[in-house]
Amino acid sequence: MTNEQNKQETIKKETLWTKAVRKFFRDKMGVISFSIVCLYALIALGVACGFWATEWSELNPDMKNTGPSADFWLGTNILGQDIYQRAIFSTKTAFEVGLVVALVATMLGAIVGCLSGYFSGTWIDEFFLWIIGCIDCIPFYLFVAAVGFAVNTLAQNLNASFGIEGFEYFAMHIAMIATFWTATARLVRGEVIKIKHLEFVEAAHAIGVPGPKIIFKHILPNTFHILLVQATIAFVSAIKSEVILSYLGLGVKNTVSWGKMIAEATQEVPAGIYSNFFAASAFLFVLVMAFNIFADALQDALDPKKVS
Amino acid sequence: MRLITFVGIVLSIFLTVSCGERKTAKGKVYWHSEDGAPTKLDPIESATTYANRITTAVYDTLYEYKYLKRHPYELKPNLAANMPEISEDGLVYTIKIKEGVKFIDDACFKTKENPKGKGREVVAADFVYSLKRHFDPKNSSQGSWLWRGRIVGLDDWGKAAREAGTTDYAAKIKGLQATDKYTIQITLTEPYPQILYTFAMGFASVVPQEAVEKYGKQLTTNPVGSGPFMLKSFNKTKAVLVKNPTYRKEVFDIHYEGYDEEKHGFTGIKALHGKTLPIVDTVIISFMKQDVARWNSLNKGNEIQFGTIPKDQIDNALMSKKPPKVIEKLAKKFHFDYERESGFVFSVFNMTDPAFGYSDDPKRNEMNKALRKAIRKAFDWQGRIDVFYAGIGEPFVGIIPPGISGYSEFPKDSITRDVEGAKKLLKDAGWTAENLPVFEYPNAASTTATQFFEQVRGWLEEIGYPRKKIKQKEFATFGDLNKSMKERKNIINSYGWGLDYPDAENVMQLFYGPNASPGSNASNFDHPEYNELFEKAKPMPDSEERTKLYKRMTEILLEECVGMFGFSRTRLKLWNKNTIMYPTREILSNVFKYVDVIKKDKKKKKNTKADGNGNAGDANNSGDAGQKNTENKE
Amino acid sequence: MTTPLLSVKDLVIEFNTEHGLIRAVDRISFDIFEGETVGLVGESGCGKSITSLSILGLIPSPPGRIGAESSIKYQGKELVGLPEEQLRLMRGHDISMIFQEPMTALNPVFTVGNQMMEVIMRHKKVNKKEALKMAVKMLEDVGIPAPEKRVHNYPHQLSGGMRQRVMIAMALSCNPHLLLADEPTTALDVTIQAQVMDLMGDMQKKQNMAVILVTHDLGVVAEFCQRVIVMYCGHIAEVGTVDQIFNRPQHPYTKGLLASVPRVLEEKVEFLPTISGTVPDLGNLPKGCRFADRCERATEECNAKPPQLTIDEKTQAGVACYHPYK
Amino acid sequence: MDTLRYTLRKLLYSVPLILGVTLLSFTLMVYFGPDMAYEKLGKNATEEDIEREREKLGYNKPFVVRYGNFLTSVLTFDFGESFSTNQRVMDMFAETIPVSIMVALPGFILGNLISIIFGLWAAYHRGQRLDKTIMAGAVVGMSISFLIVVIVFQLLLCSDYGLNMFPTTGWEVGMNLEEFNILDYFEYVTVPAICTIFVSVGYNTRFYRAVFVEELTRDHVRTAKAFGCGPVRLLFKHVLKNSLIPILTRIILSLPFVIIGGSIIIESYFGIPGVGSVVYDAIVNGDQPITKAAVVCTAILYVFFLTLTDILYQVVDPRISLK
Repeated sequence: MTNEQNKQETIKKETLWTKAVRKFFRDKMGVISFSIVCLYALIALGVACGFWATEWSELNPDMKNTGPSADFWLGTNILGQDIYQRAIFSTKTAFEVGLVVALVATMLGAIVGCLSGYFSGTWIDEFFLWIIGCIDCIPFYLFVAAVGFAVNTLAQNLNASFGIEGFEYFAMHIAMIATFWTATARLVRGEVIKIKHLEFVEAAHAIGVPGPKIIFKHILPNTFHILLVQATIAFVSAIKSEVILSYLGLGVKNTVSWGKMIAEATQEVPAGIYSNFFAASAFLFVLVMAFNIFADALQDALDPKKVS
Repeated sequence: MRLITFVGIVLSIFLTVSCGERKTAKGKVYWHSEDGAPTKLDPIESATTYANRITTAVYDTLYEYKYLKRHPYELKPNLAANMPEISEDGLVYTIKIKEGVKFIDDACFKTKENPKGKGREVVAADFVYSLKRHFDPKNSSQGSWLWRGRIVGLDDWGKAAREAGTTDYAAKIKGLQATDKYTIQITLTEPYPQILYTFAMGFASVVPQEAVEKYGKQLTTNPVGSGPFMLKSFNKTKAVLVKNPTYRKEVFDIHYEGYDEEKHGFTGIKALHGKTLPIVDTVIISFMKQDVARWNSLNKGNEIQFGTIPKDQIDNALMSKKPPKVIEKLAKKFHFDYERESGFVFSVFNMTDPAFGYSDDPKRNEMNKALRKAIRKAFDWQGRIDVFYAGIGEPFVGIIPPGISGYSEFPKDSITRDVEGAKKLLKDAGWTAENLPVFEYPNAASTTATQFFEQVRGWLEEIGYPRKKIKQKEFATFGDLNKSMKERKNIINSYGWGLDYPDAENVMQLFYGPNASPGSNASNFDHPEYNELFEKAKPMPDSEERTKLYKRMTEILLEECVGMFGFSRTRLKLWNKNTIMYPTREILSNVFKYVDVIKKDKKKKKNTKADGNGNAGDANNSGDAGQKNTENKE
Repeated sequence: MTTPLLSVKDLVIEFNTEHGLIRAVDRISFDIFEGETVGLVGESGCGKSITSLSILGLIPSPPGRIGAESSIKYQGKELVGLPEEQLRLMRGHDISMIFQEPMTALNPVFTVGNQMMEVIMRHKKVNKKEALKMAVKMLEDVGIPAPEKRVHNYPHQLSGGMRQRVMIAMALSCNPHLLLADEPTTALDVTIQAQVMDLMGDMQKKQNMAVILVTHDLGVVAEFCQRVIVMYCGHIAEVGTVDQIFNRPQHPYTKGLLASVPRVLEEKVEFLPTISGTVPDLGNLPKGCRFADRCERATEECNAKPPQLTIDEKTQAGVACYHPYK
Repeated sequence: MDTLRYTLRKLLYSVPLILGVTLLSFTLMVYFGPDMAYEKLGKNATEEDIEREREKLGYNKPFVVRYGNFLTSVLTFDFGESFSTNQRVMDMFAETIPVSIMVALPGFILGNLISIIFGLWAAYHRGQRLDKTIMAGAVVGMSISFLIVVIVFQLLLCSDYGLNMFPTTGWEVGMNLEEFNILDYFEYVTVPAICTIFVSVGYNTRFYRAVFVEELTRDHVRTAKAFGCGPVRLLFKHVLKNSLIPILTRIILSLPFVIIGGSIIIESYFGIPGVGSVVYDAIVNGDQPITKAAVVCTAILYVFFLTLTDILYQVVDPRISLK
């Protein structure tokens, strides 16, 4: 790799990224949704730092299932806990789940996709494709449930034999990661196969840059736009799946989440108690909606083919 | 827009047909609901109330409880011709069974001589065979513990089969014999006054060997019994029972069953006196785990006819709680009754856990005891009852619930919340936020379970337990939780215990050392004095002497602070006014045969359908009676 | 001369892009008369294809749109603003079109017969059987061997030349008065090109229709057209007969364009002259003449104000230049 | 003949896939799965009983042996009896799969049909207000959690608080020809179908629109327009048929999940005795015979449908030939 090529590459990248940013900021909906996401992130950060929603677990035995009031903006639940604080606190849970799942799944997808694409046509590629194929043909919730339990069992074993604690907390995360990475891997693989035949890669080859370096230094950065979009999609899917998994009893533990609140609401709504339901679904809906629009805008901005 | 139009069209089409009628069954149909589902209907594995209700309906047990006589319960002969002859020493039971009782017609009876598979007569040997099945090592019996070590030779028979690898059902057992076609003789190793109760349980149902041989494990869906009903279909969500056409003649004698105008008048059961059982032709049992679904379905009026009021609806459904009384709207449509469960909910510490239970270090042992007591003081029974049991009922002290033989009174301090006292206890024992052990509250994943946990966390936080040290140990299913409990991995176990039979012995054995996990003693409590007293009381029938022993045993439990007990939940039952019955889910299980349904004439039904008000209109006659009697009750 | 078959006046075609509004075609006017063949030439991107599409109302909208003052009259009937339903009746019936790439222009998942019959049945009240017959006849007319067999072939089963013949057959199946041929031979082999052009010539004579031949191939224009319209950057640079344009080009751009075509007649070619400079960006057009930057004759005047095209009514010729070659 | 040979070869190639799926699911669901011994023996078992039960359930055998047994059951297609209900697994499937299909299919088909229509409509009007409205609706649809949809629809349509037009739960539909009644069927299937449609339309519409937009930019569409083709014919003849490949792929490859996976949420919320909840419970409870059978059946169906799509491609697009 010569400096020349390096420079060319950076120029190319810069133009893609600056163009993307420019395009993104012209998309009004995209900007609005991005600000909403940022607002949520801020809320989550504040929770994590202990600035607010610190009393989400406090019981108020005399305030069972009350409606909105000055003390409890969104009312209380059956244990007299403040639903507003719980909803706010859940933002942190959502971001934690979303970020962990999105980052790890995308990273895993990127690495496997890169290797698979780079070695396309060899047994390595076949092997990865085989794994992806196997995972993709097990129904989603069944697979998530199975991984969840396997991780739980593993966590117990780890706890018993090595004294490692708290691993089971990530059972749901791991389950989701195990299912989400395949989509990214497939996309990255396709892109890498395309990039592989571009000049700068062939040139790097020609001057004897070692394989791994080519993959991770030259090819991987060029799939970054895909990864970014995939990560946003994984984030949304993770938050949405958490709701279903919480309902099925596979959700997060020791904390509160919108999914848990909605699961509680499944029993309350028919009794005419809506506080939990409205609070959690509104928070969830706005974030997911904003994230979806944001992901769309991002995709449009990063799509080099798209002109208008 | 197109979607909306489409939905609109679909809806308008169905609007006209949706109130269609249930035409799956002919004759009188009673539609029952349960809040859980049975998995297996083979008597040796029918461990749940849900399963028992079906097994006892399709199979015969030797004895059963009288329908209306409750608290105290009273046995009556069912398949048995009369009450048993018991030898002086209480060891030998001789039981005659009814003659001429037939199994249902089934393919398993098909032989050359009997090509249609006509059901054969039930004989004493069938009972012997059915009991032996529990000890067959090939089977996974859930009820064998009822007779384990109790009947002479039965355990050895099982052991021999285990060693031989084959089971010889023909082998004679000294303690369990059919002395003639209709006589069963049982010899016990020691007096076991509760044994007759066990013969009223689904586990002791009489199964023909032919059916077991033909269906093997599939017996679960192909029950062949001699009970009042036959199983027509069974799956995860529904079971359908139909009248057994060859059922023996049995007449409903309400006075024999314990009818009391005061208690039972409002149900209209009086009208059923002298009717031949079973009364309805078909029983549909819907297994509805979802409270919402059950509640909606019940309220529709034309679906399930019986249901309990779910936790979340209690505030809406009741106009007063002491005593429970339903609101006008419901009282119009339904009969209402409430009943304390024959059992209780409680929490016990795992006494083998070094952090909370026994410790070899005497100092730590004392500290742990103080910790347990502090936690008990933090426990807010009223709070728990208010949130989870709709504020109905009172906790009781000790382990034997009031109303069960052997109950005695104790001072209330073990169920009184005392935050300051708890803090003091902790401080005095040397506990600080730093050295307190992690409190892991295990539960099976469900929203209610999480709410339980959150409440406990709230209480513990109040006595100075750091939030970070209170953790939820969530298991995906009850099975996993159960396993963890049986493997003694939990520090505390909160669960409900439903009495297998109405006798305190069934409660006291919960803390008997040798019954420790995987047995029913989930606390793994093993106290020499307690064990000794338990063994002493074991052969005794209910008596003042035994009550005294039980009282002392309970004191030991309270002093050692094995756990937080206890509370018997109150079940709030509603049943549609077009059904005549006195439902229960405690102790009794073969109750469908007494149910009657008021048949509506066609014309009337159409009218009620049209006003969309379900069956509100067709319960007139019994409705008035209901009103009157609810008033009487107050 | 009589009234023109097609009269385009002040045609403006704009596109909404991320760089703002772009005028791909800016106030162009020309007339087409019955039975004549007119070449519409220019470099790629000069707006010639768009112009031909606009006649049929096929500008994708959004992002494209036809300017408000534009007028396209066919036999005196205004096409701009005509309801889609009425335009549809004319497409393929009065005005037909042939596209550049016959492989993609034909629907790959239907047989050629199916596609031809669809057009025939839409515009002529005939049943399936008759339509099939007519399709076979048309295929025969355009010189496809064994047409009754070919009619059941899928496009990918035919060669490039054959496909273009099918395209022509389809275009002519309803006897249109005007045929728009958008680079009909560009994608074909040279030998096939001549055959296809000959076929078009024959068919034109047979059916007496006017043809607008959109191409950048001046050789083809010279051979087949009577008149030529030269476009540059959304403007018409020059209009004239083939003779005028090829032998006496007036616009510097036309001259440059002609100079860059190799002449087979000459013994050998030293080097081909090219027009220096690049085509201006449509989003950033100069105020004056759009060719000024590349023009050796450009003056102040050229940069100040764009020259107007004036067409001589009699000769139907004209040039948009302040300093035309004489 | 070609098709047959192709199919056979394709199925042969799929053996590694099935092996992989079985290995993966075996490791996850069986080897690490829950232990049922305690649950099977009730509240008062002895250590000895439990040890014996473990033996019976095969927990004590080494991994390889257990996996080997699993493969044998795959080959013989006999998965034995459910641990928790003692019913034969294949009987349970035979009973529950038809129910799941009947519950899922109307919503699945209508959901796809509606989405295709929306997709075509939006794509045709690309960039216009209509397109934007449909796409905004799709995003909203995508953003609402399935669980919320189910709760709301059940509340609106099945309860006293709402219209109360449909049964809350259950499945009182005759599952054989004599007992089947179309009205019963509509009664029980409507609300689940509406829920399914509601959640799937958002995703599907976006997908289909993208496919159609791509197709609409093709030259042959312009040709069709240039020859006077109207929008309905253009969309339903030219665009739809040309985009059938991605559509078929999407639809057919999700069928195995519709058949075996059912919809766990719908089935558990509406109390429908379908295969989805059976399988889910099996995983949760460690009812291994069911789990094994479910995964194997899904994998086999998947391979089957994969082959089917390849064959259908050829029917749909004459350019494709089986290689």
